[in-house]
Amino acid sequence: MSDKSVEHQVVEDVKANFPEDVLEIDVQRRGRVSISVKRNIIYDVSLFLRDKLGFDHIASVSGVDHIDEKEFEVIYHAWSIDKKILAALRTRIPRDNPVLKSLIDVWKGALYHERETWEMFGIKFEGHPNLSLFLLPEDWLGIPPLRKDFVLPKRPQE
Amino acid sequence: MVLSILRPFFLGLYHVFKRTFTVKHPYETLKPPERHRGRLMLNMDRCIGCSSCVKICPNKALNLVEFNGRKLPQYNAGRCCFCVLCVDICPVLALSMTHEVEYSVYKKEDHIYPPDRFSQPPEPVKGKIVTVKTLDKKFGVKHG
Amino acid sequence: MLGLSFVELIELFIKVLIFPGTLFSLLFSIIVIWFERKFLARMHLRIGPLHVGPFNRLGLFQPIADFLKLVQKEIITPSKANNFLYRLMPMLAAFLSALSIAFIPYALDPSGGYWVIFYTPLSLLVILVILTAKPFIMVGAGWAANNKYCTIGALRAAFQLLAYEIPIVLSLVGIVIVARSFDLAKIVEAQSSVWLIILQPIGFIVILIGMMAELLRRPFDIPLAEQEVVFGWPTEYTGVQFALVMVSEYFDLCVTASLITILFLGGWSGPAIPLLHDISPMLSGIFWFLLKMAVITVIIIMGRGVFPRLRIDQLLESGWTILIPFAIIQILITLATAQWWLPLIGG
Amino acid sequence: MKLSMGPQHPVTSHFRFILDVDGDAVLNFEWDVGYTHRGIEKIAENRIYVQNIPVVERINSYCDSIGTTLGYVEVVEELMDIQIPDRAKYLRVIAAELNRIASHLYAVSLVGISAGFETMLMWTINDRELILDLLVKLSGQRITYTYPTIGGVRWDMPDGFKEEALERLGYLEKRLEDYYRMMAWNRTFQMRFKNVGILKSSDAVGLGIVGPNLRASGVKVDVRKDEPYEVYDRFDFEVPTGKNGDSFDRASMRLKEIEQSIVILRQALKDIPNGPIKCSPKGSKVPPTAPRGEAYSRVESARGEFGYYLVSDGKSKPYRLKISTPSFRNLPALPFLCRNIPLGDIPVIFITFDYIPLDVDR
Repeated sequence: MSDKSVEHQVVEDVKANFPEDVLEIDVQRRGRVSISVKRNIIYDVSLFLRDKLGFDHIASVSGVDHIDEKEFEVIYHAWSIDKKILAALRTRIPRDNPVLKSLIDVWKGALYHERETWEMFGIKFEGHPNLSLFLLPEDWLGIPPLRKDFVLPKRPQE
Repeated sequence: MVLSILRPFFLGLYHVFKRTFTVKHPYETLKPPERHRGRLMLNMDRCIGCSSCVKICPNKALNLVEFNGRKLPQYNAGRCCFCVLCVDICPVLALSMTHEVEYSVYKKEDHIYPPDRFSQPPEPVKGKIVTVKTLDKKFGVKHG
Repeated sequence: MLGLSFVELIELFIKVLIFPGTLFSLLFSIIVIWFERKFLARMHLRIGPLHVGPFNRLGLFQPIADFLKLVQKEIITPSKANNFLYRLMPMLAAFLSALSIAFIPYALDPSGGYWVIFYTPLSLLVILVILTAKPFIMVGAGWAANNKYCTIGALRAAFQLLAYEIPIVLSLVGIVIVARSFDLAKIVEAQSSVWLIILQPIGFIVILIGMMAELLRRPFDIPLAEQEVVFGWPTEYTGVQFALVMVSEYFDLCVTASLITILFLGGWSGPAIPLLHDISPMLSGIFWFLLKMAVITVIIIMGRGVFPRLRIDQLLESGWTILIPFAIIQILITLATAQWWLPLIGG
Repeated sequence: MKLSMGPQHPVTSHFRFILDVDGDAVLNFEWDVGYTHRGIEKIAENRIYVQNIPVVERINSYCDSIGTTLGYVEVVEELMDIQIPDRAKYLRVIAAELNRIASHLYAVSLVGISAGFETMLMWTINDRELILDLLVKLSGQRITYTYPTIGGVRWDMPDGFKEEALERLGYLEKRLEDYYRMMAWNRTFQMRFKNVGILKSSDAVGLGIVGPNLRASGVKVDVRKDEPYEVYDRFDFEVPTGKNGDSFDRASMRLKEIEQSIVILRQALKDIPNGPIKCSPKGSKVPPTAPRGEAYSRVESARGEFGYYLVSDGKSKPYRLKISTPSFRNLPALPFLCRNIPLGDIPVIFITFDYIPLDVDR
């Protein structure tokens, strides 16, 4: 299978270049590669993914609140137009100090995705030019709404 | 260049003489297809009050109330999103979609249908019922 | 009284109040508004106005109903607006537009003169002067409203109207050369054998496009562009003030259609209509005049259905670099071919 | 001068643009979105998997809701490891392509109105009604269909649907000529749209633009070809691409894609096999919970690529559902393009990108 080999090639390339900092890397299914890295090298890995492996099309930036493990997970999905593979670049950051280096220098399109992740999870992206409320109302004061400890307001009774 | 300016002129002039597409609504009404989803309706004889429709409803448009000693769903049309999940899940086929769409009210409370009102079929539509008869490139779409 | 005889006084009253004065221009506006809505609706495959008025589902009285609605509405003045200018400008716009109608001859008078409210041998110049005053009203109103959209719209209007006055004036030069007069009636008489549209087709197109731009009709309705500046300079007007602005627009359309009819389509000249001619030869002339006016009006209205709007820089560019050279070319052609057309108009 | 356009403005829909304007030139462009934010990602965490179908449908309700639901349904099916029957796949494709046509017709109508071209608005809206009529016959609603469900589709085709669909597609194909004559070949339209808002292919990829807007810049990216979901690998169709990436290319891309959708629909209606439409006859074999894990599904909706990222913790509700919507991914394009351009180009560029506020805000 030639398709398989492309994905495994990506895995091997990443492993070879970042031998000790990549925590976990595997092929989830055809066209899906998951790369889990330490938070300090996420910028270097993303630059490597974009320039060397051709993952140039940012698809989404999502946060996941693992409240039991007291950690946030930030996942960058990037699509490679040539290889037709979606790479999930993921890292974990502690919940009490949610700071991560912004990747907008690598993927310009991540600008609004990161801004949304900031306002929904409270994850600070260092180097982001404009971390202000985007989708939420301008007078929003509560905790970021997509965190798991956010309590949904009750429906007004009719 | 002159042609590309004049052609829209003639094309537009030609469309003046085509049939209009609009259905004159109060006088004519489009025929609802068989599956058309309007307001929900309850068959009171069949309902066993199992509350599975209440549980599946994503908008909490249905809730169980006491009615004549039975537990029957009450319907809030203002919340219904016509997803028919309740119709699908009903084990005794007591719920069905009617074709009624004109049920706007002035007060929010009027949107709440207690079981007796909930189980009444809608009034038949007034006016001529039309549907798309012919698709003609030359003269346009004909309703009839 | 004014040194007029009783008959002349009656005649003046008819002219001012009925034709071509108040009643005619209002009726023209109402019919054109209705026709525009209905015609464009049919072009869009819609029905258009439907309920109001006689005849089943024709919506004939829709403009009147709209006008009555507008009159009833509250007049709102923005708090930071310049009150005096803001209220003056719609009135002035309607007044100036109506004023031009006084100088347009519509037919031959049975007594030998022309059917015109105020006869002057310089009528073409007078109408041009009135046209030139329009940008000032727009800028004044746009500035007075103290709204950003109004200001942008007003400035656009000023740019556009000033740019398009020049080609219009230049092509009028060609006509004045032919007719050797600034008198609109004399221009009509010069076309007794051949219409000027045949002698000066380029001039006709230049004037038609220029007039559409002056009227702010669709491909050139940039100052009113809804998608960009909401409604341009009259954005803030409500109620009866808005009605005045609209009425002035349609008065302008009336003047423009009359003007093009006179300048290029031979005005009231045309074969005698048997029935009308028996009553009075003037009626036949009026019939022909209105028919030609209607054709021009339909062409001007159709632009709204078939063209998207241009951008302001494209408009100015085409005004300065296409229309003005073409107008000059028309003058040169007119002068160069004088030996052939002079016999045609009896010169 | 700061000019605040919207959210009550004829063209901006529920967006607000904060523009720096100098006379008639726009110097800077800034978004202000969020006027229709409903928090669908949070709502989805509090509903069970089946209930979420009508919820995520509201992301994109009035344009391409089949494409929206399809992405969600696929991600859940991938996580639950459900294989759906062939007929259901074909029906999904038919519904999705019909909806794509309807959505593109709507987009073309807005392109018309962005330059004050009301005729195009009315014509395309009229013809869209014929397509919506087909979808009503198929699913019972004009816009929010709730048609795909987990493990299949909800209804089979009604009687006579195939013939009627083919007839209407033939009519639409003829009408497309009128659109070309009236719009794309109209000199005034070309003047207004050509060389406006040129987005080069390298910029488009870097900014993460998706869908027809990316293809108009000359990048051949289409999920239907790259990663065929459902049965798109069985059809023979082209992916149209533009040359310059200007507004004219983006506008005419929609017309070209309607042509391709008609091609796909003809094949799908011809080849559709018989068989069940759900993974089990009663539709009750779908498990109520998804196993622990995660999945990412990509679907080409009318506006571009939808990405659904679903994390499950083994319970009956999703742990996290991230929805990456095409309009949101197209957002960086406008601040990039709307610098030092005339004010009149703002609606043109904005509308050819085919944003919808519901899609951005979620």
